[in-house]
Amino acid sequence: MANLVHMVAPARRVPPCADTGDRRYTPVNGGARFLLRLREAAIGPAAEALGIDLAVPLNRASVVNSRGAMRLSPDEWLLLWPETEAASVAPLLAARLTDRRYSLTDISHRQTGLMLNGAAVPDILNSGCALDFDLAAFPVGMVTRTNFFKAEAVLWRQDEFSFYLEVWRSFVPYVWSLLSIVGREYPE
Amino acid sequence: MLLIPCPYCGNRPEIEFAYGGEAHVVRAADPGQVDDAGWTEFLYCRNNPRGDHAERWRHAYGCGRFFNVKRNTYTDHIEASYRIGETRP
Amino acid sequence: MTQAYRLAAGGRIDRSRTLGFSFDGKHYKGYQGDTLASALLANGVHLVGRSFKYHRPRGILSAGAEEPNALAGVGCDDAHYTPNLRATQVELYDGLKAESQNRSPSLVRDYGAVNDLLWRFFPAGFYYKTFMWPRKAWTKFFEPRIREMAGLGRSPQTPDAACYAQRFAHCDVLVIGAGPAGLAAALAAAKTGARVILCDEQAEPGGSLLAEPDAVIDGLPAADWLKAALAQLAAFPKVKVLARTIAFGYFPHNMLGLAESLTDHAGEPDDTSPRGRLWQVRAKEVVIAAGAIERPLVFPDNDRPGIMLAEAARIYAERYGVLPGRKPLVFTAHDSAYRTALALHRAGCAVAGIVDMRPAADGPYAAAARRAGLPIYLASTVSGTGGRLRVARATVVSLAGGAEQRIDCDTILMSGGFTPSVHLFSQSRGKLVFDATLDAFLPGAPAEACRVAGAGAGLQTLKEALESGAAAGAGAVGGAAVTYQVTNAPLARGGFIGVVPGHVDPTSVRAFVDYQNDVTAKDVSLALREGMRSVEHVKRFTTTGMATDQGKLSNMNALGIMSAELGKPVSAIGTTTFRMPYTPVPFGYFAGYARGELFEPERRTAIHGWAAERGAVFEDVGLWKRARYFPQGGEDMRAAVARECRAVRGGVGIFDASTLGKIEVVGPDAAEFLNRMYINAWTKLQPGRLRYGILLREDGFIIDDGVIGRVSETCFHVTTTTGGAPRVLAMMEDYLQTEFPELDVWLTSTTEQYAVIALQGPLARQVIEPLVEGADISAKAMPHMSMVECRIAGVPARLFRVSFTGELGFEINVPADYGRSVWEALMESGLAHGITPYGTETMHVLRAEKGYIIVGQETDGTVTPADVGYSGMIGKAKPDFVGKRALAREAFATQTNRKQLVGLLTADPALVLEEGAHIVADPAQPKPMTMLGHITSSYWSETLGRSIALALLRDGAARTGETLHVPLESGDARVTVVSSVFYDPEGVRLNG
Amino acid sequence: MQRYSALALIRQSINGHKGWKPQWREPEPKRSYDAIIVGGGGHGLGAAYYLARKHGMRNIAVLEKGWIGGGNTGRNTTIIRSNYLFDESAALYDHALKLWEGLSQELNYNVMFSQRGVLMVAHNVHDEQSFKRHVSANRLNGVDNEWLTPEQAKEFCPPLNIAPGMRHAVTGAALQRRAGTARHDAVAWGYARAADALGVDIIQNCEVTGIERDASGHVTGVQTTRGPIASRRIGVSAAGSTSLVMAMAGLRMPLESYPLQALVSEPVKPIFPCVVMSNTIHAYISQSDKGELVIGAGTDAYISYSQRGALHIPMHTLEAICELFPIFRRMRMMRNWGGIVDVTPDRSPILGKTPVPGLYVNCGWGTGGFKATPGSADLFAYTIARDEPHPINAPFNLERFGAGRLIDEAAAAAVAH
Repeated sequence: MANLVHMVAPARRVPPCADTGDRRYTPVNGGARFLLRLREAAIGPAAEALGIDLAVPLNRASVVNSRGAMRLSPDEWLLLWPETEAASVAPLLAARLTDRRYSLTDISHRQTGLMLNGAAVPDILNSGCALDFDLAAFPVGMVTRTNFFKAEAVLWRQDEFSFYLEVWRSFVPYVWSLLSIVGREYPE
Repeated sequence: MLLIPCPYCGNRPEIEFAYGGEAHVVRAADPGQVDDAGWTEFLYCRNNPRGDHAERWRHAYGCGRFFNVKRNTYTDHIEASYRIGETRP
Repeated sequence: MTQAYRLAAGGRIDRSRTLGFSFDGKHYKGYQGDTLASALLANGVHLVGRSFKYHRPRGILSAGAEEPNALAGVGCDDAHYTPNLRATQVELYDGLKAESQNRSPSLVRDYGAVNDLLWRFFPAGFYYKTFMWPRKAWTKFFEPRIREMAGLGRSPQTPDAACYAQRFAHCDVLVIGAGPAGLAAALAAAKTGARVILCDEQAEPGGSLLAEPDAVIDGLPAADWLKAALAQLAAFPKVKVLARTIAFGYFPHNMLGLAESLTDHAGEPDDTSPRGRLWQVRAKEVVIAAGAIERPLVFPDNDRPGIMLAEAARIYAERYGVLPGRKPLVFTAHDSAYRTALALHRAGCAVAGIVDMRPAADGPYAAAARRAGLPIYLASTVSGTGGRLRVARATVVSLAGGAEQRIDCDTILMSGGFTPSVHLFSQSRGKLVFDATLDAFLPGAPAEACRVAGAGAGLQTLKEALESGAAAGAGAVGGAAVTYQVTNAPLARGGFIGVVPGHVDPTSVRAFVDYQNDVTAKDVSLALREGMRSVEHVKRFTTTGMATDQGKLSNMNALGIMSAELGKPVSAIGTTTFRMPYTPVPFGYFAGYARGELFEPERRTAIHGWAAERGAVFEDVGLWKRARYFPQGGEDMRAAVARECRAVRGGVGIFDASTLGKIEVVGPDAAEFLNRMYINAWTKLQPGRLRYGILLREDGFIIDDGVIGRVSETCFHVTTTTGGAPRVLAMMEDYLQTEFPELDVWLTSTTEQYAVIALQGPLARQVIEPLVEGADISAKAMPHMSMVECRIAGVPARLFRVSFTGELGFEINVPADYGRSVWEALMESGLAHGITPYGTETMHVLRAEKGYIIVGQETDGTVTPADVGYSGMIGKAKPDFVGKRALAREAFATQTNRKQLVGLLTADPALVLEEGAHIVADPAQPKPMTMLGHITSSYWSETLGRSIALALLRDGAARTGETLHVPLESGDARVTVVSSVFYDPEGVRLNG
Repeated sequence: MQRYSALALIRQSINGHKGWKPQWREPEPKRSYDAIIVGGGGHGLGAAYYLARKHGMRNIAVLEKGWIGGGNTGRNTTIIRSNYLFDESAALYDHALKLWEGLSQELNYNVMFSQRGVLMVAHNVHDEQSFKRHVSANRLNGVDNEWLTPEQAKEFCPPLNIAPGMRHAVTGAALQRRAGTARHDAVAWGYARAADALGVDIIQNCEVTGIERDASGHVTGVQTTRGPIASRRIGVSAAGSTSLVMAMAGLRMPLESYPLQALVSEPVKPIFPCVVMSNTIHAYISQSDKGELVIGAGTDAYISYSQRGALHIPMHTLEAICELFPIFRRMRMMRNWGGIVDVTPDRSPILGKTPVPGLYVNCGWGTGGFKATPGSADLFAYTIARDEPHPINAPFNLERFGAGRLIDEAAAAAVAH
């Protein structure tokens, strides 16, 4: 039998999203994600190690080049990282935070991103999310965990009418179907 | 749907939260020192007032933190919310 | 048929758009802008319904949401049919099909009307007093008859074809009602730049201004002012005006429910766009400008078709250009009815008279009526009416006494004054205060950030309405108050609640309080006589206020009657609680998008598609779909499972275990944290090793289990049951944050990060080995209950050597996006070994053969570790863990007779016991029998060639060898108590 | 007691119904009673009735802070069944069901008990296992309960959607034919009238504000908004308010009070022949004698005494109703309301003595108290009269929590694998 050890890593297969024809929605495939947990004292060193500001206020994102750190909780950051640089994250932190008082967990495959662009997107989100998307209440740059219908979601406002939505992978078809149905009420 | 003031994230809709029961119910550091009656009380008996109630909520679909809320169980009016470890107002 | 009662001009209807519609199969014409009610009246149709109990002929009483009589079923077909719609709220469209209700065979001839002849035998609550003998007759005869009489319309029989939408929204000010007060409120708030939502239940905003030909506001005729106000509002970018939108509910913390009707008025159903939208609005401030509802007068036979509220009649004339009749008689205790009389007089009606209960009527409308020469009967009352299917006459009598006077008429227009709509304010828990001068409950101290304006606050003039609205709107956002100049809108006063005084024997006539439910003044008196004193008792005993209008017309009159009979002021009686919804809202609005596959998320694993393509049969576990078995060539479940079991025991099987919950527990204190959570000891578990863990509730009962791997000194990979994953994570977070905040440990759900593939069977290693990179997985290097991080099929993996089957087994955790590729690589690698995919059913059988429990099947929330024989797992040296103290309670620890896990073997090896069947010692005992326990799991064991069962049995551990009985529907089954491990009790095969 | 019958009704009809007597008196509270029941719901009124009827006590008062039947008795969805899993529960609820079967005749008051059958719908393998376990246990306990296929279930309840493509398809159902519904108000009124006829004083608008005890700790009476009333036997049957009343005697109860919502549709002609419950997707529905669809929703998450709840709770329920019965999607909600249910840690009731001599408690019925009304009342009366529980309610004592003898029906239905 052939030795299969050196087979090439297969391509990532994300949950399928049927083509809805709605150009406002784009699945964002791939990318690396980590959940970083640490206490107040470690914020500075960790930020230095990763080269990104982590001392942002709660529910705000910090972005450097194509890296993002979303502060979802006082001690929790969702790191969105280029897949090519993902392997370096753990060693960088381990080298700097030698007391191991932190947690870094790879969740690259746990969730999938959807990009939503369009003037009706706040209304569309409000079909299933009870947050206020007025710019004063949910400014550009805000990111938070919340719910979208019966799914947990992370929602990041990148622009007045651009939102980045992350949901756990098994909820993607559900969320995608709802977005497409609701989208029909708010024509492009 | 209540509007619950998370001490970390601000006012958020109730559906983002999980109710956590009465606040300030302390689990003994050494349960072995508590007698049977006391442990049964700890397990099962809770304040159940009509009026002000200190209770825990977790911002489960938000920052994930547990915190305490002082809410009137008849009017639903929320007087205060405060972090775990802070004293009851 | 022509629209004989349509005026030649006037009204807000569009006469250029004629619409055809049918009512009970008969075709009519109306205009765009009509309601079904106005169009029927335009065609002279008054008889539109039958009442609930007596099947009395009924006409159109009102022009709005309070309508109790004119209910119709509307819809082009059964999939679009709605019963019980108020004709006064149904907007006319071309082709509308409506039918009357609660009549058979027709409105004119209704067999049910026999009840009306027998009315004396059906007073309020009669059914509590009879139909009890003989006992069976209630079930067999009386109740079915009563039920046949129940209901108004008929339910649709076909699934609804429409879809529904929902929205959350936020605003600074939500204004409810777009009449003068609401418009003024919205304008005042909008000027400050506030976010405003203005909603109104009608198709057109405007409220009373839609039928206001006289008043002049700030120099503009009311209609023009309305137009200008709407144009102004439309120009504010942060103002949203929602027409056809009912604010139906007021919930805590200023959350309001609105129901917006989107397509019903358009007729032609387009099932792809939503029929309606439910709004959940969180408002910083609320302005309720909901107006007031005119009250009927309670007098004998006050319910014949043609008897109508006076203000409604004027609205039909002035807004819809429709005359309710040509010879109206007005009966009133309020000035506004004079205005109606004048309007109809101007429109060419021969007003038969104005009967006013009051001794004097001095208002400007009364003066005008006098000047117009309309006959006025002061201090008089209507003591009866006549006419079978339409009122034809009334008897009028002076309250001072004297002879009855018969007056011919074709309509009677009544007004008992106006009841402020305090429904939403009351729902918000605001205090209501009874105002004895107005005979009305008015909003008092609010409980939420909410203000009431206009007629709903008891204000009676247009100027007051506008200015109170402006003050409320401005006050809500810190804006400036506004004054309005209003001319030609004089004050109208008066009002009456209760049963009108008369001179006839009240026992022989019926004066209706609640029209739809046929509750008469006599019924209210009867309730009081029978000892019902609370307003709630009277309501429940008589059913007044319990009809589909929920007492909008009847409540105050019922209170008036109670007040008079009990000799207590209304304020001492109180009112019934106002509840949502303000008017009925279709279920579909509440259900919204949650239907079919979107009812709840259907969670699928990364490998689901592969299984589906191979015809797997799935089962629901929580929100997950799991492959239950993989039938081949027409196999039934038993055959498929037998084959899958043979494959695992004899070769190798592959199983998708991705749904198992996974939690990454990380930090220097991770081991200590697990020590405190699980019953087992974790400190000494070496990195690279696995242990089966049991989690208890604090009260000592098993809540979850799973294998836990120590990835490194500071990192544990915890698995949970599929259904328990969220619960366990929440419980751990709870302890971590509130009990052990000093521990440096963090929890992250990785359930969906990994696809988990179980390879089980003696050939498992041969299948995996060629795919593994970076690890030695030989039996020696990687024994049972160990783990390693490596690459499998080219992707990073956590490989567990673990078994839930009793065979040599591996569980491969790979990042989920690679799950299917790795699965396919394993299938390819396993082809030569006869690899067989298996599902949850086979998994269940195999683990049962080994006596492994499933939490939720062998346990039921009342089972301790000792009950299932797992005491040995408890970390004896540990000072504490969740549940330890509870298990140590004396009363608990010394208990005997607890149910314990055992195995059972049937005397007949072919007999597979039913799961859930119960165990007894004596099958001949009469019922109720003494049950010793029940079967938790029962399967055909292909491996053993016989059936096996697991059971929870009282004192089970001590009963090994005993013969007991399982009474089945098919007869008694004899069973022997055995060990719960049926196969390979020494566990040799695990070490293969 | 003025006897109710068809003949009486006819006679009164001829006389304009002027001769009907009050169903119960409005007495002033006496200074002392042999027994006091706190709480004028079905359970409390029934207990007073059975104390008088079966135990020969006559000097009894029922104290109600509002109007009788105004709490959960008048707010529930009137479902009656006894197909419980555990022997203790089955015995308790079937005792009640047997009393329901003759209650109208016993009270001479038609409580409209309708044995239309309760269908509990299964949606997955675990439900099937759980319901079959119920069927089996019930059969041996002499409680009727049978398993139906989806087709049989639809035949029994034609509006039921059994399409296999549903998100949670119907995989079968357990049917208890003796189960059904009753007219809730009539239960309170019927008991009140019958108790009153036996001399029981029903005192409304009388809120208990304190419980008096002597030096030995034994109860001696209550303070009320209408003055002090002495008694050495006090039975508390106050549902959602039990914690508050028991606190007056210094007792902390294993109870939490939650709002439970329900709703009705507009009335329609008969369309729904039975009661259907789905625990998995949370739907409870029947049709009243008046034609309304009566629908039970879930509890809100937090403790509350406000008799109302949040909108998302009935929304969730109606999602489930529309899924199981898509023909009802156009039906309209007419009225929604809330009650306050007192819930124990194992969601089974507490019915028995308390650590305070002379003080008895009947509480913790959670969302399911109405069905037990006559049984609970009968057993409570027994317990108060004899100062010891009846064998049927003996397991439902307060001590079971400490002893780990939980009677946890809900946990028995939980799922994990």
